Amino acid sequence: ETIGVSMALFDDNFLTVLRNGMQDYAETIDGVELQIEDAQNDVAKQQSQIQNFIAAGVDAIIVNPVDTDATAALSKIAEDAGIPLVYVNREPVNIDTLPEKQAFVASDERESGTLQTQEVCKLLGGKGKAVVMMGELSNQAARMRTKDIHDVLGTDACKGIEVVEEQTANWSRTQGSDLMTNWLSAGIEFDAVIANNDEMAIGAIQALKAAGRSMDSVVVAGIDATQDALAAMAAGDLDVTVFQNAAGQGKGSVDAALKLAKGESVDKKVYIPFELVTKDNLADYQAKN
Amino acid sequence: MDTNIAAHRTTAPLAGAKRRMPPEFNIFLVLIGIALVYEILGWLFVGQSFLMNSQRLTIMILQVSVIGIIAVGVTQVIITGGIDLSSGSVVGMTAMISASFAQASTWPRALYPSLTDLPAIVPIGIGVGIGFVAGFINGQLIARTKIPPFIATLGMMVSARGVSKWYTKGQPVSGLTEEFNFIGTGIWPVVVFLVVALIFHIALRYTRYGKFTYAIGANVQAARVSGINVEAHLVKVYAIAGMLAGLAGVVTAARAQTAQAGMGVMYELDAIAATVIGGTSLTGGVGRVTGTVIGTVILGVMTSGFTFLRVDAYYQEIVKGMIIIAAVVADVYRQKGRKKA
Amino acid sequence: MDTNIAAHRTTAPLAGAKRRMPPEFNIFLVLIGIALVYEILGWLFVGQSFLMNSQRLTIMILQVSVIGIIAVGVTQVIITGGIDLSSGSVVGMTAMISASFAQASTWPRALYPSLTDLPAIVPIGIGVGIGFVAGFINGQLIARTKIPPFIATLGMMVSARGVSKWYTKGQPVSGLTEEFNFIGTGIWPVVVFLVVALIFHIALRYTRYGKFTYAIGANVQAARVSGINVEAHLVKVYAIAGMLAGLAGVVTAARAQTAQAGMGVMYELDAIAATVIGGTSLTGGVGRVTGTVIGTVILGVMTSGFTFLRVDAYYQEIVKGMIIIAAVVADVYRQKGRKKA
Amino acid sequence: MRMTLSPTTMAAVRASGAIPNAEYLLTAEGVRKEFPGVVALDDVEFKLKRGTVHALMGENGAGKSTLMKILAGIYHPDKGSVKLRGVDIQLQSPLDALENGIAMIHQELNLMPFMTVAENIWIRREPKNRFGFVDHGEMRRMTAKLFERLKIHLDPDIEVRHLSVANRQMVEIAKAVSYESDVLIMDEPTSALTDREVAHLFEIIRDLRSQGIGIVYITHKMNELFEIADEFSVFRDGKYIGTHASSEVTRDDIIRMMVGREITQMFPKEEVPIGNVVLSVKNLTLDGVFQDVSFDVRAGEILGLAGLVGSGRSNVAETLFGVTPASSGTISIDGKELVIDSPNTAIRNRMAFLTEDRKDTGCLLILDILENMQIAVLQDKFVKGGFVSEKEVAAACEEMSRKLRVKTPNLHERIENLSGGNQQKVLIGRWLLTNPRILILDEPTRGIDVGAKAEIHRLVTELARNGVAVVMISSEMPEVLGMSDRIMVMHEGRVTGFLDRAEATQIKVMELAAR
Ligand SMILES: Nc1ncnc2c1ncn2[C@@H]1O[C@H](COP(=O)(O)OP(=O)(O)OP(=O)(O)O)[C@@H](O)[C@H]1O
Ligand SMILES: Nc1ncnc2c1ncn2[C@@H]1O[C@H](COP(=O)(O)OP(=O)(O)OP(=O)(O)O)[C@@H](O)[C@H]1O
Ligand SMILES: [Mg+2]
Ligand SMILES: [Mg+2]
Repeated sequence: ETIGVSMALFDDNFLTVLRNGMQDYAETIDGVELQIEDAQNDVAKQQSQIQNFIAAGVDAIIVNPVDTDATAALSKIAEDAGIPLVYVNREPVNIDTLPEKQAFVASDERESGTLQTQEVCKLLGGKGKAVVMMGELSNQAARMRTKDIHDVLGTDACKGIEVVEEQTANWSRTQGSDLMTNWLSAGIEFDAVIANNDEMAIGAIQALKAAGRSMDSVVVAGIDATQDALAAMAAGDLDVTVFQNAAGQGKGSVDAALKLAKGESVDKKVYIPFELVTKDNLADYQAKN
Repeated sequence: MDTNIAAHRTTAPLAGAKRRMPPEFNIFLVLIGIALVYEILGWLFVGQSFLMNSQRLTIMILQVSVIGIIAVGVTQVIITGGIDLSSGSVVGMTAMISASFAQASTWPRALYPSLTDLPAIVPIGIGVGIGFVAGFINGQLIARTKIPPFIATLGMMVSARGVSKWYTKGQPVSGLTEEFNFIGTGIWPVVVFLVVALIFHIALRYTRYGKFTYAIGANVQAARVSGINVEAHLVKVYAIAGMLAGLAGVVTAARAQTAQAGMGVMYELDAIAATVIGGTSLTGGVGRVTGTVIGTVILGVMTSGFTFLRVDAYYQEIVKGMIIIAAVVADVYRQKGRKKA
Repeated sequence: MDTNIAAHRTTAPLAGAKRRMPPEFNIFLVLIGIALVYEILGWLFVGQSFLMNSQRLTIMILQVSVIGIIAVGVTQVIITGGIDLSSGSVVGMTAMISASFAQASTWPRALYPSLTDLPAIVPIGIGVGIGFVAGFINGQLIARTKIPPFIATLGMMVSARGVSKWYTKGQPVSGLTEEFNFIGTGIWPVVVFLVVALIFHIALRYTRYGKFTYAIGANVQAARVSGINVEAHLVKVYAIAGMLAGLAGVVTAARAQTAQAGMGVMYELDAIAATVIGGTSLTGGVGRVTGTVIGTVILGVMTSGFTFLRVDAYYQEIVKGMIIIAAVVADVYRQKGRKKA
Repeated sequence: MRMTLSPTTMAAVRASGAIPNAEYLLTAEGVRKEFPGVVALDDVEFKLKRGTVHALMGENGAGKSTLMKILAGIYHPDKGSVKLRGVDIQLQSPLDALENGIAMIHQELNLMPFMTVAENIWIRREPKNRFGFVDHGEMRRMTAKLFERLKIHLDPDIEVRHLSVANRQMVEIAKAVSYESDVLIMDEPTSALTDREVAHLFEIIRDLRSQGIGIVYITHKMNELFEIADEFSVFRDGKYIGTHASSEVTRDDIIRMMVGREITQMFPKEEVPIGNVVLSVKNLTLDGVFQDVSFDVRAGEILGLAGLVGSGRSNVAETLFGVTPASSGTISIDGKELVIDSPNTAIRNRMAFLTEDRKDTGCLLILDILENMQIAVLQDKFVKGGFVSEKEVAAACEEMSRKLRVKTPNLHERIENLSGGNQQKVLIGRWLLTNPRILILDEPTRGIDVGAKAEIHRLVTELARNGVAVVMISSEMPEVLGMSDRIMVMHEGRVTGFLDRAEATQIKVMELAAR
C-alpha cells in the first residue's frame, strides 16, 4: 500500500520525531510505502497535496493539519474520492462529524499546557510571578498551550501566580534568548518562565545564565521533552517539560491508515497520553526520543 | 541586467520586420518540456501517464490559481519597474477579514456576532476592498515619498501580516457560509484566475492603462515628458495589484473554508517567480499576462510532478530551486538565440 | 591661448573642496530620533530610562548582529545593483552543516560519529566555506547566464533551504563543543559583526575592489568598457556575500548552541531592510557599510523598545512595518532638503 | 483652450496696443534657476515670435536646456515669469505645457525602447475604438500619415529598440510635430544626425515655420544657425547676453558673444612626424555587422573614420576594443598579433576608447567626477596591494581636469550634474590618464560647444605629436577633413576607400560613403 502523508511543517523538532516514527514503523512492514510532503504551514498547500495524492492514487492519507479549522474541507475531498484519511497530532474541528473511513490519532493537546503549568504551580508553591513565552501567534498549539496556562493559573490553588509578561518568541531558541535578555534589561522580576516549547525555554536559560542569574532561583518550563531539553534538565537548568509520545502517534496513525485502507474499522479517536517529565523521572525518557 | 553593449542592437533589416513569434512561446516550450519529462519518467518509474489524468490536470492548475491571481497583479507592478512584496501578507489579511464577515450563524466563535449569514457578496467585497486599500497605500507611498517599491511593500508585508495576527489575536475564523465557500470549491478558483488573467491581458494590451504601464516601466522620464501623470498611474497599478491579492485572499479562505493568520506566507515570492519565469523583466517595460499564466502553470506542474514521481520531500525544494533557475536560463538563452537568428 | 573661459566661474579650488556631511548622517539622526522617542515614552509610561541600561544597550546590538553580518554582504551586492534573497537560507544551511562538524563526543546523535570534538576552526571553516560556495554559485549564475539576481538568488534560497532540511532529515544538531559555542556567547557576535563591518567599510572605500563595485552598480556597460571584468567581479561580490552569510550561520548555531533547518528564515529581508534603511540604493551605485550598521542597529533598537514599552505582541509587527517605511521616508526627505539647501 | 489668431487679427491686436508684447508668442523674463551649488540661470530673458526659428546659443552648461525645461514644465523657475501669448502661465507639469501648446524634443533621447514607433508617438493620445479600446489599426494609419508628411521612412510597428540613434531622433521629431503645438522646442536635434537627415529636418522646420509656429532651436553647429535660424539669443554662464537677427552677424561675432574671446583656429592640425605602424587590422569581421575591415594606423597619425549613420564605424571600434569580439580577422599591435576579447585586454595593451554614447556606455552617472575619471586607470596604476592611493589619484585627476578645463565647483560633484560638454571632457580625461598608445575616439565632440571642441581638437593633436596613434570616428565632415591624416570611409559594414589628407574633400568622402 502507498500512504500519502502531509505534514504541517518539516522544520519542527517535535513533528520531525513524529514523522520519523511513521517512517521507521512503515519500514518494518512489507509493501507499505510512505510519500511524505511538507505543507510548510500553508493550509492551501496542504489541501493541494491531498488532491495531488488522490490524483496519484494513494491507498490512504495521513494528515497533520496546518489549521485544525480547515479540516472540514479536507475531509470532504477525501470522502468524495473514497480514500481513507487519518488526522494525526492536531485535533480536527470536525472531530465529532468525521465521515466514514476517517479517524484521529493524537495526544490530547489540552493536557500539555495544563500538566506543565500545574507542575510550575506546584514548584512555586502557588504564588509568585511568571513570564510566558508564546510560540508563533498564528499557530494553534501556541494559542492552546497559552490558554491552558491561564486556565490553570485561574484555579484556586494557583491564583497566587501572576503573569507579568507575555510575548512571542516564535518557537525559536535565539528569539527566546533575546526576549529574555530584553526582559532582564527592562528589570522585569519573575520566579518562573513558562514557555510554549522547549526551544524557547532553552533560549531563556541561555540568557538567564549569561546574565548571571542562578538557575536555582527560577523555575523554567517547556514542552516536548526534546533531547536538548532533557540534557538541560539533567544539567539542572530546566525544571519541567512534557513528553508527548510523537513516535507513538506516528505509529498509531500508520496503523489506523492501513486498517482503513483494508476496509477494517478503527476507533474515531485514538489518544496517546502526555507525560510530565521532571528530574525525578528524567531517566525514563532520556532513552526514548 | 543587460550587460552587453551590443545586446540592444539588432542588425536585422529594419523595415520589413514584423512581430515574430510572441515572446511567451519560448516559455511555453519550457512548460511542454517539463511536462514531457514527467510523462516519460512517469512511464518509466511509476507505470502510469502523468498527463492523461483529468484529476491531475485540474489540481495542477487549481493548486496555483491563488498564486496566479496574485501574479497577474504582480505582473503589472513589475512591468512598471516596481515590485510587490506585500501580496502574500495581504492574502493573509484579507482572508482573515473577509472570512470574519462570512461566518454562518451556526458557528459559535463569530467575530461580529450580529453580522452572521451575510450574503457572500459582502465579505467578498470587503476582502477585495481591503486588498485595494493596502495596494493603494503602497502606491501612494511609492508615488509620493519616492521610497523604493521594495521598501514600501516590505513595510506593508510586515504590517499586513501583523494585522492578520492582531485581528483575531491569532484565532482562526471558521464556519463560513456555504455561499461564500462556493467560490473556493471545485474548479471555481481556476475560473476566477483565468477570468482575471483574461481581463488584465486585454487591459494591458488594448487600453491606455496598459500603454501607460509599459511606458513607465520602459522609461519613466519619457513617460513623464509625454504628459503621463506617473504618480497617479502608479497608484492605480499598485491598488489593482492589492485588489487582486485581496481577491486571492478571499479565494484562499473559501477554498480552505477557514482563515488563519499564517495564510499566504511566501506567496509573493511564488508569484514573482511565476511572473519572471513567464518572461516579465524585473527591469520593467517588458512582460505579458499570458506569459505569467504559463509561468504559474509551470509551478503547478512541477509540484504535481513531484508527488506523482514520489520525489522525496527533502529533495523537492532543492530541485524546485533549480527548476526555477533553469526555466529562466532556458528563456534567456532562447531569447538570445532568437535575436541572433 | 588665454584662459578666459573659466574666468566667470570658479573652476579653481578643486583640491580644497571637502566632502560635505556624510550621507549616513541623516539616518543616524533617524536612529537618534527613534531612541529618544523610546526614552521619552519610557519615562512617561514605564518610569525608567531606555538608554541608561548597559544590558539593554548590549542586547539591542546583540540580537541583530547576525542580521548585521549578513547585511554587510548584502550591502555590497546591492551596490552592484543586484540583490541576494538567499542569505537567510544560507544561514540555515551553514548552521546545520557546520554544527554537524562541531558536535562533542559526549552527545549521542552525532551525524558523523567519528568526527566529534574537532577543533572549532574546522566547523567554522566549513560553515564559512559552504557559504562561500553558495555565493559563488549565485555569482556564476548571474554573471554567466545573465539571469536576474532576483531569480538566481531566489532559486538558491529555495534550494539551500531544501539542503538544510535534507541534511539531517529535519533533525536538529545539538551538543556542540564549548569551543565552537564560544563564538556565539556574550558579546562575541557583536564583535564579529563590527569587525566584519570595519573590514568591508575599508574595502569598499579604499580598495580597487570597492571602486569596481560602485562602478558596476552605477553603469555596468561603462564599467565594462573601462576595463573592469564585470563577470569576475560580480562572482567575487556574491561569493563574499555568501561567505558572510555562512559566517552568520556559524554564529547563529553557536549562539543557539544547536542548529535547526528553520534557522534564518526571512533574515534576508531584515538584512535588505537594514541595508536600505542605511541609505544604500536598490538601483545600485550608492551605499555605505556605516549606513548599514546604523540601519541594523535601528532594527535592534526597535525590537528592544517594543519589549521595553510592553507593546502588545499583536501590534509589534504592524508598528515594525511602519517604522521601516518611516525611516526610509525620513531619509529620503532629509536628502531632498539637503539638496535644496 | 488654445487661442489661434490669424496673422491679420494679430496685427490688428498688436496695433491696438491692447495686449502688451502681443507680437511675442512666448516670453520669459527675469528667470532664475538654481541647482545645488550651481546657478544655472540668472535673470535671463527670452522672447519667441510667431513663425520664426529662434536659435539659442551658448557654451556647454550655459543654461540653454535648463530654460527650455522650464518652458516645457519640467522644472519650476525659482524666480521670473513666463508668458504665453501675453498671458502669464505657471506650468506645473509636462502635461500642462503640452496642453498649452508647447512641445519639446529633449537633448537626451526620451523613448520607450520596448514599445513600437507608433506607440511611442501617440502615447497618452492613442486613438480609441467605440468600446474604449486602443485602436491599433487607426494608430498605424495616423503614424503612416504623419510619416508621409514628414517624409520619414520607418515601419510604425517596429520596436524602438531596434532603431539606430538617427532613426530614434527622427521618431522624436515626428512625435513632437504630432502634438501640433504652437511652440516647438528642439534641443540639439541634429547631434546624432548626418547631413542628409539634417537637410530633411530643415525642410520640416521651414514647413512648420510657414504655418506660424514658433520654433526654438538649440545647436552647437554654427553653419546650421545661418541656414535655418531667423534670430538667435546667446547665453553665457547662465546669463542672458543678447538677441540678434542671424543675418546681421558673422560667425566670429557669435563665438565672441558665446565664449567672450576669439577662437582663432578650429582645427589646429599640426604636421607631426609619423612613426611606425602601431595598430594593424586585417580582415576584421563581425558576422552580419561588418566584413573584411583592414587598415593600419601609425604612431602620430590620426585616422579618420567617415561614413553615413549605421555604416558600422562604431561597431568596428567596439570590436577593436574587445567589447564585441570579432568573429574572424586579426588585430596586431606593434606587429604582434593579439586576441582582444575584452576591454580589459585592450586596456592592458594600452588602448583607450571613448564611446559614442556618453549616457549608456560612458558616465557612471551617480558617481562623482573623481570616481569617473579614475576608474580606467586603476587597472594598473595607483593601486598598491589592492588599496587605492587616494591622494595621488586625486592629484592626477585634478591636474587632468584643469588641463581639460572641466567646469565644476569641485571634483566631488556628481557627473550627472555637469553639462554634456563637461561630461565629455571628464570621459576624455578618464582615457588620457591611462596614457594610451592607441586612442579610439567615437564622435568625440558630439554635443560639444565650439570652445570645448577646439580644446579637444588641440588635445588630440598634442597626443598625436607625442606619438599616440589615433582612430577618430566623426559624422561631422569639417572635423574629419580638418583633423585626419588619412580618412577611411565605410559603407554598410565595408571599407569603401581611403583618402589622404591632401586629396580629401567633402565630395570625395560622400561619394565613397554613399556607394
Ligand atoms: N539637475 C541638475 N542638478 C544640478 N545641476 C544641474 C542640473 N541640470 C543642470 N545643471 C547645471 O546647470 C547648468 C546649466 O545646464 P544646462 O543643461 O542647462 O546647460 P546647456 O546650456 O544645455 O549645456 P549643453 O550645451 O552642454 O547641453 C550646468 O552648470 C549644469 O551643470
Ligand atoms: N543604438 C543603436 N541601436 C540599434 N542599432 C544600432 C544602434 N547604433 C547603430 N545601430 C545599428 O548598427 C549598425 C552599425 O551601426 P554603427 O553604430 O556601428 O554605425 P556608425 O557608422 O557608427 O553610425 P553612427 O554614426 O550612428 O554611430 C547599423 O545597422 C545601425 O543601424
Ligand atoms: Mg543642453
Ligand atoms: Mg557610431
